[in-house]
Amino acid sequence: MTITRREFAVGASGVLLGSVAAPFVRRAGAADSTIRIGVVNSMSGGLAAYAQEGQPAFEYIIKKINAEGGIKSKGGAKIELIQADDTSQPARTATEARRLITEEKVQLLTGTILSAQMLALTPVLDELKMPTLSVWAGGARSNYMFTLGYPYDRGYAQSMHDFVVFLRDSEKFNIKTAVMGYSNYEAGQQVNKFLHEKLKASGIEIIGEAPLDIKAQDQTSAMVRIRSLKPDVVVGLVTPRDGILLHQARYNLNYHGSIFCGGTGGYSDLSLWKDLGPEIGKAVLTKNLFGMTGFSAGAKVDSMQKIITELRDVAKLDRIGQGAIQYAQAGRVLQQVLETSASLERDALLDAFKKVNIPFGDPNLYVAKPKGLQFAEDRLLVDGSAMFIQWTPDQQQQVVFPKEFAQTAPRPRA
Amino acid sequence: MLEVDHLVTGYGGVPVLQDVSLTLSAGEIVGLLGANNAGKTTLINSLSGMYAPMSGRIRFEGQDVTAMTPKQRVEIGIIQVPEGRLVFPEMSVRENLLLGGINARARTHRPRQMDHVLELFPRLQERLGQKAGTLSGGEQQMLAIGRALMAEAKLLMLDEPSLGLSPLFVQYIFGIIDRLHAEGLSILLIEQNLNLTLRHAQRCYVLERGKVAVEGASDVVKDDPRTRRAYLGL
Amino acid sequence: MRQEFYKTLMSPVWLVILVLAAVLPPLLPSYYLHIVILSLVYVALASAWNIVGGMAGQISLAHSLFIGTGAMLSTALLLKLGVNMWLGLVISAVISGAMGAMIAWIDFRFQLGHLSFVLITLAFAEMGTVIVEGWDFLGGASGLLLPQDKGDFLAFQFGGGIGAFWVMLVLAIASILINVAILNAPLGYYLRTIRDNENAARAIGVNILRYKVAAMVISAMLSSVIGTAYVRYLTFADPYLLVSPIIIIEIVLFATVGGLGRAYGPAFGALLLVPLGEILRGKLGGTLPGLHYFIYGVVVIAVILMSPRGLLPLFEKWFSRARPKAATTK
Amino acid sequence: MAEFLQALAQGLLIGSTYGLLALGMGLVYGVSGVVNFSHGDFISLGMFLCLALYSALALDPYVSLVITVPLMTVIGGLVYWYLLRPMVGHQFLMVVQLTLGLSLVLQNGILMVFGGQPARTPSVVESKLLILGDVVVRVPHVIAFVVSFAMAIGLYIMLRSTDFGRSIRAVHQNAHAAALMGIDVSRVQTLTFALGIGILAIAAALLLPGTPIQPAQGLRYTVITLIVVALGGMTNFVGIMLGGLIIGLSEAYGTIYLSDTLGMLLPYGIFVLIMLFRPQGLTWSSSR
Repeated sequence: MTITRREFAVGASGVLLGSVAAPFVRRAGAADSTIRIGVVNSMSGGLAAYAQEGQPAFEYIIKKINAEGGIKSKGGAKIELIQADDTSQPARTATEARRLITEEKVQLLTGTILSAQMLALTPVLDELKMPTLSVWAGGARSNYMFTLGYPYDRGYAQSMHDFVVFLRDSEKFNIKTAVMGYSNYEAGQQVNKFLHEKLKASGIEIIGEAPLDIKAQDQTSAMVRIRSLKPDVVVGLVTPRDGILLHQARYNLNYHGSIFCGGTGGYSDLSLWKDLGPEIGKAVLTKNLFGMTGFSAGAKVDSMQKIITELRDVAKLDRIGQGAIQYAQAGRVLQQVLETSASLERDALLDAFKKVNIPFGDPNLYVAKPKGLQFAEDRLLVDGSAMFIQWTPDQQQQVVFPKEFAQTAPRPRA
Repeated sequence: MLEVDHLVTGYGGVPVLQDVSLTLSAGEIVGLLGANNAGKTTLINSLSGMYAPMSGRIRFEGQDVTAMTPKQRVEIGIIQVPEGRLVFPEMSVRENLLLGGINARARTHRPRQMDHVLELFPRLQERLGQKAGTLSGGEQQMLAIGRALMAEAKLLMLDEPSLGLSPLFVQYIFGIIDRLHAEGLSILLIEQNLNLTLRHAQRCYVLERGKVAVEGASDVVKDDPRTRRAYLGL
Repeated sequence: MRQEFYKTLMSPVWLVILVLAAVLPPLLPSYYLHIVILSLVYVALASAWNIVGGMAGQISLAHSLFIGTGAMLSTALLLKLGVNMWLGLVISAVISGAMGAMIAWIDFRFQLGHLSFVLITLAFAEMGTVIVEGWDFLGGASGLLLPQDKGDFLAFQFGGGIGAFWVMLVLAIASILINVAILNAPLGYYLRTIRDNENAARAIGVNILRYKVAAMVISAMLSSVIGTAYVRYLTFADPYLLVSPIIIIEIVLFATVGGLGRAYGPAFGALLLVPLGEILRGKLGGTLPGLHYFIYGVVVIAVILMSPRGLLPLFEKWFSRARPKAATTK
Repeated sequence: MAEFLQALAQGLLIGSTYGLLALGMGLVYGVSGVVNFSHGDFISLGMFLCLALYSALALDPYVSLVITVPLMTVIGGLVYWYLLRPMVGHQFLMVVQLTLGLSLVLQNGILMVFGGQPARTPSVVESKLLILGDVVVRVPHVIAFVVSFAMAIGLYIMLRSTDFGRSIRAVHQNAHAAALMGIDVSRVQTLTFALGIGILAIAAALLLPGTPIQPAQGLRYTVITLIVVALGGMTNFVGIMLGGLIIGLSEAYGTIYLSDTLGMLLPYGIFVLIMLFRPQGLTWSSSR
């Protein structure tokens, strides 16, 4: 070792002293012309993929807003992002949020904030009363938390249910039985619970569960189980990583006996082709598979197509999936909140959140919401619906549901 | 051949050997006597380089070896047969012997040495493929000595070769020691068995609490009253 | 031997801590108070683990089960069955104690070696995670959210912030004092004998099963109680934190780096490493992803290489060099 | 029946790679008593090195071995010499903690360089399948299976019949006696650790085709490896390969026939039971 003990001791006590003294050294107040937004993301750890995909898109949109004159109603104030990393551990989301709010004096909080993080954050938000926008949570338990995520019940579960019923009733697919194939983590389980009930109520028999171990490196065994149950449809919420493994397993077993319906990232991310390779992608993605998604280049929504092109060509992002679009949308929502808010006081911001309205057809609406984007009483999206797509052999998506966006009818069963 | 000057060795700052000096000429058998905990094993391990001395010097064939690693000492021919044999129990007799000659100097002569050892210990020949752990105590001692010979020892240091052996085997082993001596090998013999050592060694040192209490030709040491006293640890 | 304990109990240091505790928290900004509370949680947990891992030398990775039981079960009992959390704390502690006794018994009955014990307890810890994930009553993978802490003491609420600070301070001090008490009691003596040479201990007639079980039960119940208090502070009962092997791996890290088997060693380790990790993340979390963890890892490696027997012994050595007379107490 | 056979194939194939992962750890434990908690992160390192080589030179993971094996071997040697060797003679647990620190450094170093997105490294065999009646297996898995056993046999032979192998076993059986034979114990331990990490480079390349990789995956591999090594009796190669197969099979059958919580518990349950009733692991001989 080149560091001597004494040097280390001096250095270590320096760090400690610094940390003890830090709270007493008051930071000079932030300049009036900037609005500080805290971003608490999972940049490291097991969930890093979400934030690492979304973060660049978010930064791009914020930079664009600043370049286009900032928040005009606030005298052209520029937005400054204060980043924090919760290392994918919800307890640390709470810690970092507390730091951003009390130490960094941010005026708004946002970030990936998946459901577990949302729950961990709830007491902190209730205590410090900080208006917060989650990009992904499926619920919002604090009065100060709004979320762009699909609500588990009326978002994910309802959309998947509606699509399956649509296939059966309108498209005359033979669907009587289902196996629940979902990523076995908090959101997957929640959605599964609601979806299970809804499908049963619509007369579809659930003949088994195939939860995917989110830590596994291979899902072949899960696919063997599905194959042995031979349901008409396999349905559930699947993360991008589990999706890759699931489709790969399906390819391995060359199994085409069921229709696979699910989402979101694990069925519909554009990067799936890259992750699976073109050969496997072609063999399984284009056959008996429908993916739930909030956006699609194929959808008849100009604003959505524009942002995808822009992120790809101008921002030069190499990975444009659910994460990137959700984050870009979050940037626009925050912009509107700041523009319409009477002041930068918390109550005013909270009111502004309640009044957010990005109607269908607005150039800033990036996700497919036929009813536009507004928050309901429960601070979740009023329109939690999503589209369903099918893949074409040239790696493009075609929207097949709902009618508003549909380009074509679902491909019949192969 | 071997000169130890004012050697002090210890663990954790506490000296065990306090100022030990001894010499051994080529072709000699020197006995090292002493009660338990007198420091015999510490001394032999210092000679093998297992412990770095706190002070003092060790010279071998005129060369200062004090700072050498165990490996380097094996390569110049200082070989120890440790107390309790310490054969490799899960390996065959043959593998144990091969390991004995693994040092760079001996490696290429292994087939020749192997023949020599097997001629010396015909018993091992019969047991070549057997695991060393299954041998009897006496056979293990043969193996341990054979393994040391494989290393082409110039100075052979035997630590308690008679420990736990039947009288018959003890006799056999000492017969071998005499024979090796006759072949010109220098031997440092550590023993609890006083009379046996005095009979076979030409000169002896008696250690008492880390110091040399008595030294001299075997008959002189034998008659010195301090020998008995040191030996009984009184 | 008892005297040593009372001497510790009467030490003026406690007065200083008490005064500091009364004066400091109201002055601390909420984020730093949080770090202090978090440090106290881990001081308490590492000290509780030390009874088994340090004194008895049984490196248990199953402690996440006890912490998890204390946290998840008491929360579930409150939310699903309306059981008062004080009662939930007792029930969880009793169940944790029983699990601890069972693990100690298994260790004794099957004569597990050190490494086997480590790995079997690791398997138990992994199984605990899988069970909680799949069991709706305990909240499944989503965890459970406690009602807001309004400071109703009878409902096991302390008002968060300063209230939580006092609870954790009491638990941390209790945990350390239990360490001191055991070290100075026959139990501590027997545990060290068992740790240093189990066969010798058996030969002189030490009832190994009894002491192993005693140590594990005390440690398990203490961990469970701390788990309950911790979850009340967090409010969100997160299975991936509270029942995962990661929490116990962290605790073992703090305890080891501080100084195993000493009364104050684990506390020392936690007091140093928890704030270090938090501050590093706070300062560097917004920069290159992973950088703060990377540095934390480098610091851990450097500290271990520098003081392979633990930091506390190292500091004692420095201290005794500066003031040779103070070196006699351990 | 088709399910049963498919699970059997799956379990055996995956299990063999678990065995391969564990060989290196068993070796290292045998000669230096180090239980390496950064084992899984070294696997990650091997995988990401392959990814880097693919990105830079479009190398197939199997070809990358020419570079990754020597590189990882050297890294392993340096790590042992500078980080673990100074810890010899200190508490077992302290050494474990040091490797935990190393795990943090590796995992986050990888994250800093490669980012946290799942990444794929293409290979020519990645999408090739082998169809045997009702059973379909992936060619990469078959290659991994064959190489795993070949490596196990190769190591076995190396340990039996080379001087280096015999030195390894000598240090394992009695380090003091080995030193008296003129074996440089530190050197053997360093080389063994280096060898163990080098083997991981091979394991990494074999596991890579079709596996999306992420920096945070290390601990999972470490836990599986620990369990397999312990099942195998720590230093017994036959036992370790068998341990890998048992865990692989119990995972496959657990997922297919039990699903859900019970299925995921199965491997751990089997592990605990075996450890309780055969604490020496799956070795047949009672000695050692």
